Amino acid sequence: MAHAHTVKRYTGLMDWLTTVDHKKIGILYLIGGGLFFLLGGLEAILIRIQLMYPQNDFLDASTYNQVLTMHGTTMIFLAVMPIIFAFMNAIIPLQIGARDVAYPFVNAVGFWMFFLGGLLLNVSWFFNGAPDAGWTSYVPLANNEYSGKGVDFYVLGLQIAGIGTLAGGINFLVTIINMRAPGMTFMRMPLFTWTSFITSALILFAFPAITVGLVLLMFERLFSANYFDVAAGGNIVLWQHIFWIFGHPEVYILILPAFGIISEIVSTFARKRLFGYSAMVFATALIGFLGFMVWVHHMFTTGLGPIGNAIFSIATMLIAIPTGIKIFNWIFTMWGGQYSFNTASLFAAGFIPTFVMGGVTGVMLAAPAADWQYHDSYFVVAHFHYVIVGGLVFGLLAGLHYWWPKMFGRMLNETIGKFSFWTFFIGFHMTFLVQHFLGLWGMPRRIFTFLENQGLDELNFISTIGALLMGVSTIAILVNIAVTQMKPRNAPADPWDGRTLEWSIPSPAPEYNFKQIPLVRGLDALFKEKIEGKKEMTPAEPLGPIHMPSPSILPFTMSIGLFIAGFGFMYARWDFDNGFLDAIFGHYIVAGAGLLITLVSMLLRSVFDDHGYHIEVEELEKEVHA
Amino acid sequence: MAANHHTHETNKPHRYEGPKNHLITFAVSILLTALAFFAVMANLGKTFTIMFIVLLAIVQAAFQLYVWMHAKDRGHTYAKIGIFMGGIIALTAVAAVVYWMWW
Amino acid sequence: MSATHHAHGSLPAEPEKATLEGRNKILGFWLFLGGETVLFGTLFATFLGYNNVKGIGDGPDPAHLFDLKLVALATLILLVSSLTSVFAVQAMHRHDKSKMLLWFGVTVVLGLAFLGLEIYEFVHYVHEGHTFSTSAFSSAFYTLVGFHGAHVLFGSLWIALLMLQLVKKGLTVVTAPKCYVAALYWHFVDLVWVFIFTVVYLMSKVG
Amino acid sequence: MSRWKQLWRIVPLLAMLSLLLSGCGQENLSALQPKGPVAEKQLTLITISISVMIFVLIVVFVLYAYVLVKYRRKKGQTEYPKQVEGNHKLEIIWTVIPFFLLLIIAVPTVKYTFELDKDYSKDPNALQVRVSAHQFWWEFEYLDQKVKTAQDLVIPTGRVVSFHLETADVIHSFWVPALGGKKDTNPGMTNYLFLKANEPGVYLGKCAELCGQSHALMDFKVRAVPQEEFDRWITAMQTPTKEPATELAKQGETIFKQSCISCHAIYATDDKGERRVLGGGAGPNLVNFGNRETVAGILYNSDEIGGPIDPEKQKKNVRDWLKDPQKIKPGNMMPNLQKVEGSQMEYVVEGGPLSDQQIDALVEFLVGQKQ
Ligand code: HEA
Ligand code: HEA
Ligand SMILES: [Cu+2]
Repeated sequence: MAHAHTVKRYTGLMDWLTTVDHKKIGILYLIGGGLFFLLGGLEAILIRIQLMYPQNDFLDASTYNQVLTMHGTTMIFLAVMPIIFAFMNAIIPLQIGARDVAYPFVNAVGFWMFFLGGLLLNVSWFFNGAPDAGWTSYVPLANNEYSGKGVDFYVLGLQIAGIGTLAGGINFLVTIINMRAPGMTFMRMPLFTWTSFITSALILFAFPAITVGLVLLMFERLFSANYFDVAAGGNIVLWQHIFWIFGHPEVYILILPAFGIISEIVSTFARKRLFGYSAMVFATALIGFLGFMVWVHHMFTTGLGPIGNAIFSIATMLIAIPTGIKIFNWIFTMWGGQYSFNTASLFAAGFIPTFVMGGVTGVMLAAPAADWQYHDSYFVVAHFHYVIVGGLVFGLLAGLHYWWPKMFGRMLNETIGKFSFWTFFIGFHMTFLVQHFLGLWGMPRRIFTFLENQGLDELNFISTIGALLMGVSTIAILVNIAVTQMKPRNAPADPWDGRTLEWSIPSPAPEYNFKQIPLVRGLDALFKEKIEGKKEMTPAEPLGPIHMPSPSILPFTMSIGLFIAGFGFMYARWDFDNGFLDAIFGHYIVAGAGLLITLVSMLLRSVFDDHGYHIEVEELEKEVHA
Repeated sequence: MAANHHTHETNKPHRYEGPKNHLITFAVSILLTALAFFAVMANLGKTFTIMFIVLLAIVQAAFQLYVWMHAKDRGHTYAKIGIFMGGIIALTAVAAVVYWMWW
Repeated sequence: MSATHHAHGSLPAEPEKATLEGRNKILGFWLFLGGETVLFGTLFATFLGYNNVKGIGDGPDPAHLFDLKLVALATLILLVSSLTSVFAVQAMHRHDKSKMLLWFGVTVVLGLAFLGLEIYEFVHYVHEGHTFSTSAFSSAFYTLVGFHGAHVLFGSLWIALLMLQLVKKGLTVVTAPKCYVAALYWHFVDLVWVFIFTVVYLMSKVG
Repeated sequence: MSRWKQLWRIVPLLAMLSLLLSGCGQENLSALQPKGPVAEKQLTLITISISVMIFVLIVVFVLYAYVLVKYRRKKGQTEYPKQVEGNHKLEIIWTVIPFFLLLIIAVPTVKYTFELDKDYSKDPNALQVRVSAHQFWWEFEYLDQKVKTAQDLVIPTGRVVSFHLETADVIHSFWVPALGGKKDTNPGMTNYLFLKANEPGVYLGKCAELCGQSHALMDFKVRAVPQEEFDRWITAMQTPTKEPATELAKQGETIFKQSCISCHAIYATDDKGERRVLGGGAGPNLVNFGNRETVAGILYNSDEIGGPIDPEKQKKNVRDWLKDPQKIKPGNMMPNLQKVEGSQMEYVVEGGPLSDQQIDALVEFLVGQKQ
């Protein structure tokens, strides 16, 4: 083992570019996703300002469509999914008592692909305009003929980000299957790990569908394929099927981890074990499975005929049952408990009723004959913001406050935290409750303006004010983070009287997570030790040197390569009015060069083995006292 | 299913396995392919032929999965779940597109 | 549990599963294949959408265009290559590096032969007026079959690269899982072909 | 019991909510004020499901409020509460009850889904109308009457109208909330949808599928009239308009025939001096334009929806439209008639640019297009 000791450690920017430490990657995901959230939120604010008054001319029609498309796309793919990944990265290995994830390198690849894919999507603003065909990019509107160059950015940016997400998903599946500490059986796993496990499985099976969809759209737009050209025998409904075969599971990819977070927080702050744990696990898996069988509910007005509509309607409604199981189990976890309130538990408490309100409107939408009235109206906008913002974002904000000390070693300020909760909660309901009525009163979605004298003015105004209130809340959260960052790093290991393994190690977690892998003896492993009067986990192994993977710049270069190749493909048939640019793009030189960078990086990775390095026992002893 | 149990199962000492099963699978594959070929040539009616040759393909795929790719061996629970789920979802997609793309 | 602990010791019976890294790799790869199943499923759906029902569009009728003899040959080649990659893995279990190289070599050659046939076939079709942009059907056809072809190409390059590594680094607990996984990939690509053969080519002659 | 007291507190809230639900929304636009049997059935289904959902919400909220109030952490609670694993009886209850609740919705859902998807396209008693959606306007063709119009759809009350939904470009969606709806117009396919109006009135129609820049402005009007009036309207549509009476209007017709007719159909005098419908179909059909509720589907010619046309308003609308169509409906296909600074429409109409006087002539001609 002579070669294993050369410790390569970078500092500063290089450290972040090369890191393969899942906790740092978690932080990177949080920063990346957070920035995109602010961007998507800003776009939401622009949308709402435009819709504040009838016939407002704050944004013109074309800009509005771009803002709308980018708001949806950014929020779904670049904001909330990465933030989910941030928590998965930061927490899952700790919850299952692992030193690392299964593929630290692939994990880093996943992050950089997401980030550069997202960047590619967003630089469209500075080139030929952002995509403008809605986040669903229905053809033929998304074909060259009817939409701008921006849709190319959508296609390639999402493709790259999607590959990253898929890589991340596989990483977590294998980590959870193979890397659990001794005694950490599946049925002892914390619920956040469980839901993330199912979410990863959904990613594995749903993302390939959108990969194909995006490939088709790319070939259609860039290489003159004809899948969607009616004159050539094409069919536009194909895109809708493929998009929603991915798209519906996607919404459960989003919500399941939030269910996990809520389960953790409710149980911790009620100081009770989760009520009906096995039912919760079962319900999660069932939701995941059913999630693949219901996508046609987005297509009730496409005209598939009553048989298809009815089948998918019933399948959709069935999802209410396992979801209800979860809701009632949370309530009964709190029943007989001692729920205490702080920012994290407030957001969790806000989640439950709000999500139920969004869920029940989902079931209403699932009735085709009624959906013919709701579809593509603000009723749908209200539904999905209730589940996504009132559900998922509440969950993520709860998780943020809950795990912040574990990720950063500092406690967020409670006063500002509570302020941000109340402004967000009130602002949210103000924005979206009224949108149900707007929809029922005849307001279609995706409209850049509405005429006066249609009875829609007041509610739109209220909705905008609510959105601004959410903006205030977001700023408060940012202030909170800034204030906290200036305080000393003094968070205790276990600030909330936690029940799961992540609270058994220091805050923030050391780079090797567990000095000694713990022995797990039951559900809520740490709590089990606590009630038996022990302060910490029993180790499952003697103290020894710990093997760590080496940092590497290759994940970054791989992704940069694809980023460049993306541009190359997009502009291969573009007329630059510039001989040099025309030559290098027109002959696929840029595209080829980008792909080459990626392939060479992959080759280097394959040929040179990573032997990693060891952290020796002496070093481990030292860090404890530090 | 305990974690240590799982690692255990993949660590089982391995008996050297001869080429017999693999050759049988090869022969089966050739046979099934030929059978499908003849079924098409024999004009047995559209629906029947399609169902029949798709069935043959599935049988052949199963053989290859189980023998050549070792899915029959221990420690392949998740492998099988993965492929099986993938297959179900792929089939759903195919069925939907075939039934609900044109009307 | 690191790769380096075993790298220089005596090789266990199944070197690909000797380390946690190796087991992770194999498991992850299987799951990846699950995802690939959906990927090809979606491509098949696309193809069937245009093949089965209406909308074939312009261009020659696939029933006359497709040449089954050529396709049967391609099928045979791919089947044999799958078998040879099995032999390579068996050789690996016997720690017989040179046999491994031999069988992997045969696999790569067969893979390239398959690709040659496919390129020949495509060129022929294009001459017959069945180009990528002829119709929705032709676009879907080239996308499905071409995606598979790209997999064969990638697999061939990958296995060739692994052969180089085998020569340079020998059969170790680090190289073994890579070889095993590459063989899995190769089988999967063959398996997809079984369906392409059935659904694309044979079915075009039915009815 | 305190739980029931909690419930009572919610009642006024609920009452307010249902008031909001039933009493509000603009007549002629709101799906909650149905004006035909389709929308009525849909409202029934909506009401059934809302009632079930409100029941679910009450149960959850009451339980939840109770738990939040009763089981919050109190000072001095240091002991952990009892760690409960679960309760099979309870878990069965909250699996089975939702199942039955769903059944309450599912049965009428399936019933209406089949009922409202019925195909009347071959029914001789139904009025057959082909709807052809364009970026960003609607064309309506009365198949048996051989009449075409745009933006204003006129239907008889009390009679099933079977719509054949088609599109000339991208996907649009045909939605008249007060009458029921909606269904997409898919390229290369025809969808069928039927609606029926109970009483005379003007109902607002919308495009409900993002179709490009002016998706928001792709409105249309449905004017439901008694059968006799409908018949009169059809006859009027089929009868050629008279020659323009004024000089200005005559000049307008000449300009129209030179610059507009390649896209817009209208009654005009052909080479043989005969008055008949002339012109192309790339733009909205302008037959009987002078009687339309709106210009371009969004500029109202009357003070209130369905009210009498105010001629001044109408003229202003037509003039506004002709002077800068891109400003009123960004991204539409109509060329500019005059030079417009910074317009996204690059070309100017054949024979243009027109002077203000010429535009006035066109306005005069167009508003006179009625019986
Ligand atoms: C996190 C995201 C998320 C989640 C969790 C859900 C959850 C659900 N959604 Fe939603 N949905 C979206 C995100 C989400 N959705 C988005 C983004 C869109 C729009 C996409 C677009 O067009 O842009 C959409 C659109 C959408 C439509 C299409 C509407 C249309 O375009 O016409 C439908 C139709 O069926 C639907 C249904 C449902 C259902 C039945 C659930 C269920 O899972 C809800 C289940 C939960 C409950 C029911 C509450 C708790 C249960 C109980 C308390 C038990 C008792 C309850 C009963 C008996 C009812 N959703
Ligand atoms: C995760 C998903 C997600 C999230 C979190 C949100 C969050 C919000 N969304 Fe949106 N939304 C979608 C997903 C999401 N949305 C999707 C998929 C669509 C459909 C798109 C389509 O039709 O194609 C949509 C559409 C949509 C519409 C409909 C537009 C239309 O149909 O025309 C509206 C309108 O009100 C809206 C509003 C909002 C608001 C007010 C928020 C708020 O909750 C946002 C709160 C956040 C903030 C307020 C942060 C503000 C930021 C700052 C204050 C800092 C700024 C500073 C810097 C950038 C440095 N969204
Ligand atoms: Cu859905």
